[in-house]
Amino acid sequence: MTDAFTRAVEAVLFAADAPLSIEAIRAHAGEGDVRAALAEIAAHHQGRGIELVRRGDRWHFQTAADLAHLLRRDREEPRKLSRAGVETLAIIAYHEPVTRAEIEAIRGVQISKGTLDVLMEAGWVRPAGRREVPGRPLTYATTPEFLVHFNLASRRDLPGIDDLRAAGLLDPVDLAIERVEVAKDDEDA
Amino acid sequence: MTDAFTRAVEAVLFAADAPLSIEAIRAHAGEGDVRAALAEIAAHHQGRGIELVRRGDRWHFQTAADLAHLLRRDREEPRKLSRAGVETLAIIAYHEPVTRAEIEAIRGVQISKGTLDVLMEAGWVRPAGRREVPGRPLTYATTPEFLVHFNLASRRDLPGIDDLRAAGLLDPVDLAIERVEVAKDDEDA
Amino acid sequence: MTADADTLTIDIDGWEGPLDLLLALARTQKVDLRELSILKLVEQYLAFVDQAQALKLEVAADYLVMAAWLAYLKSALLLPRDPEQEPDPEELALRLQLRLERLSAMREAGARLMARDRLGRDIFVRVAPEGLRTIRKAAWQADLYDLIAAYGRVNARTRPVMHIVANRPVMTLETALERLGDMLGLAPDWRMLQAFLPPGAEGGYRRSALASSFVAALELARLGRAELRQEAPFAPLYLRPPA
Repeated sequence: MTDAFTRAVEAVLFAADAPLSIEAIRAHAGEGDVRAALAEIAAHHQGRGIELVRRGDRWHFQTAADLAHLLRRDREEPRKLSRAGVETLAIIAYHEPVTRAEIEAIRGVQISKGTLDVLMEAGWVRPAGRREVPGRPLTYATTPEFLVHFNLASRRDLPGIDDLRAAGLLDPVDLAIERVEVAKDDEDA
Repeated sequence: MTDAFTRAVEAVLFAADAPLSIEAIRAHAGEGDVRAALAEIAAHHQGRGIELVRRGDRWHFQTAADLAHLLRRDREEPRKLSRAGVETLAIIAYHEPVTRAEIEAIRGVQISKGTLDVLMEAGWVRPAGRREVPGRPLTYATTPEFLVHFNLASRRDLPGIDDLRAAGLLDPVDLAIERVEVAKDDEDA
Repeated sequence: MTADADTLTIDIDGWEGPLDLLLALARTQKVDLRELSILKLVEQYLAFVDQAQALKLEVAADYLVMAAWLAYLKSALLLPRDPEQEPDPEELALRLQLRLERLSAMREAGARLMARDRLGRDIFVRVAPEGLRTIRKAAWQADLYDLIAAYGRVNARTRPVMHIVANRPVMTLETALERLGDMLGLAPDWRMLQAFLPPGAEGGYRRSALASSFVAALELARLGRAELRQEAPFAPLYLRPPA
């Protein structure tokens, strides 16, 4: 028999209609060691059909991802994004926070009006404050729902993000050029 | 590690939008011993926050019934009693048991329906029987919680008229302004 | 996209801008982007745009701008190296290669993102969870002072009110008549009304004495016991006994 607090946390998570933060869990389950309870619940569901997963700083239950082949309801993507939409979403996710001009610099083409709207309407992208440079451009970042939708525990789980960062491919071109030149100078010296 | 079929049944039940029959489960999870899987799943969740329950010949997951109270959280928000509320409470405290008509006569203004409701919701006032006069009007009196909240040993601890006068609380302030404010207050209540 | 080594099927609508077209052309070289021959890529691009124009296809302005820039880059790369030349054509070529790498990396990342197990397709949450609700309840507040002050207020409001007029110093009309009558006889000359007020009278008492003396002056004039003179409205009022 599980202790009463762990049961309470499990029930609250199960009943919730969105991923819950530690504070939200505590608000309903009462005082207790929420982290310990989460660890116990995660262990109890390990390797089963339902899993407790972490999405950013929130937690929720979902079906195990490896059962997708059994559960997949149709081959259609839940939300069919245009190529521009997919690229823009990837650029925001891997570079956030990022301005519209920076997105356009990477893609080499202007973003059409609807592209960011579609991503924001899907709930995956949000405005993330202004950058303190001349013109104070708005920046964009991903949302907690983005993590939930793409089955990511955090942005660190974005496919290949470590390799891309190590290869300098997430740095602006200017920065990369500087680095190449410094390296050349070192060789010459 | 649970077997693949049991995991699939568990996931199917979790993601279903209604209780599922054995046939419906089989249609999603594929061939296998559905009953054995259900038995294993029920045992695994026994005594926890999530329960597998049978409704007729259909199965579904639900939040443990005895934890339903956690899903509804009451949050107390401090709210100041309105002027009409405080005055009505004061009249009841000084004159109890007292009818609504008597309260209005003493206040010199009608009391809106909500005022007595608020005082009863706060737990300070209770109906105290009917007065044996024509129309048998309901009378009101204070409760033990009233004494506790206002830190009074008994109603006799309330200062008398002479005490109030000595404290300057009976000074006829600008009565014209006073009446206008009372009228406004009652409209708000 | 069908590609022999260097040629592409012309379909200008299919490209997301010149950089996208360059990336597709670079892919036909079948090498790592870091090994890319920029010169060869420039040739491919220029050939593509030429062919499109030869087929009288509309070629968008930004593709032509890129073509012009690439033609410049090509000549700079082919000419003998001038160490003073700014910008350095090698650096321009490197920039182009880095931009292609970045676009390629993001295109791949987007594809991998889309291929992940996705909510509603591969992974699922409960369709109709019970949901969590927060019921707000009012915790009513009032303290003992509020209570007794309110009772005092009610009492004060409904208690019968008695009006007491304060005893203020005034000069009655009778007194004024008597004073003016006596004082007029003392001298035959015109004197201002103010001269008849008691010496040292101030404030409310002085105003009262003035008002009463004025009414007394009118009364004395009516009885023929005084004469009045005034030059203009609001000018000083003069009195004297009848001549």
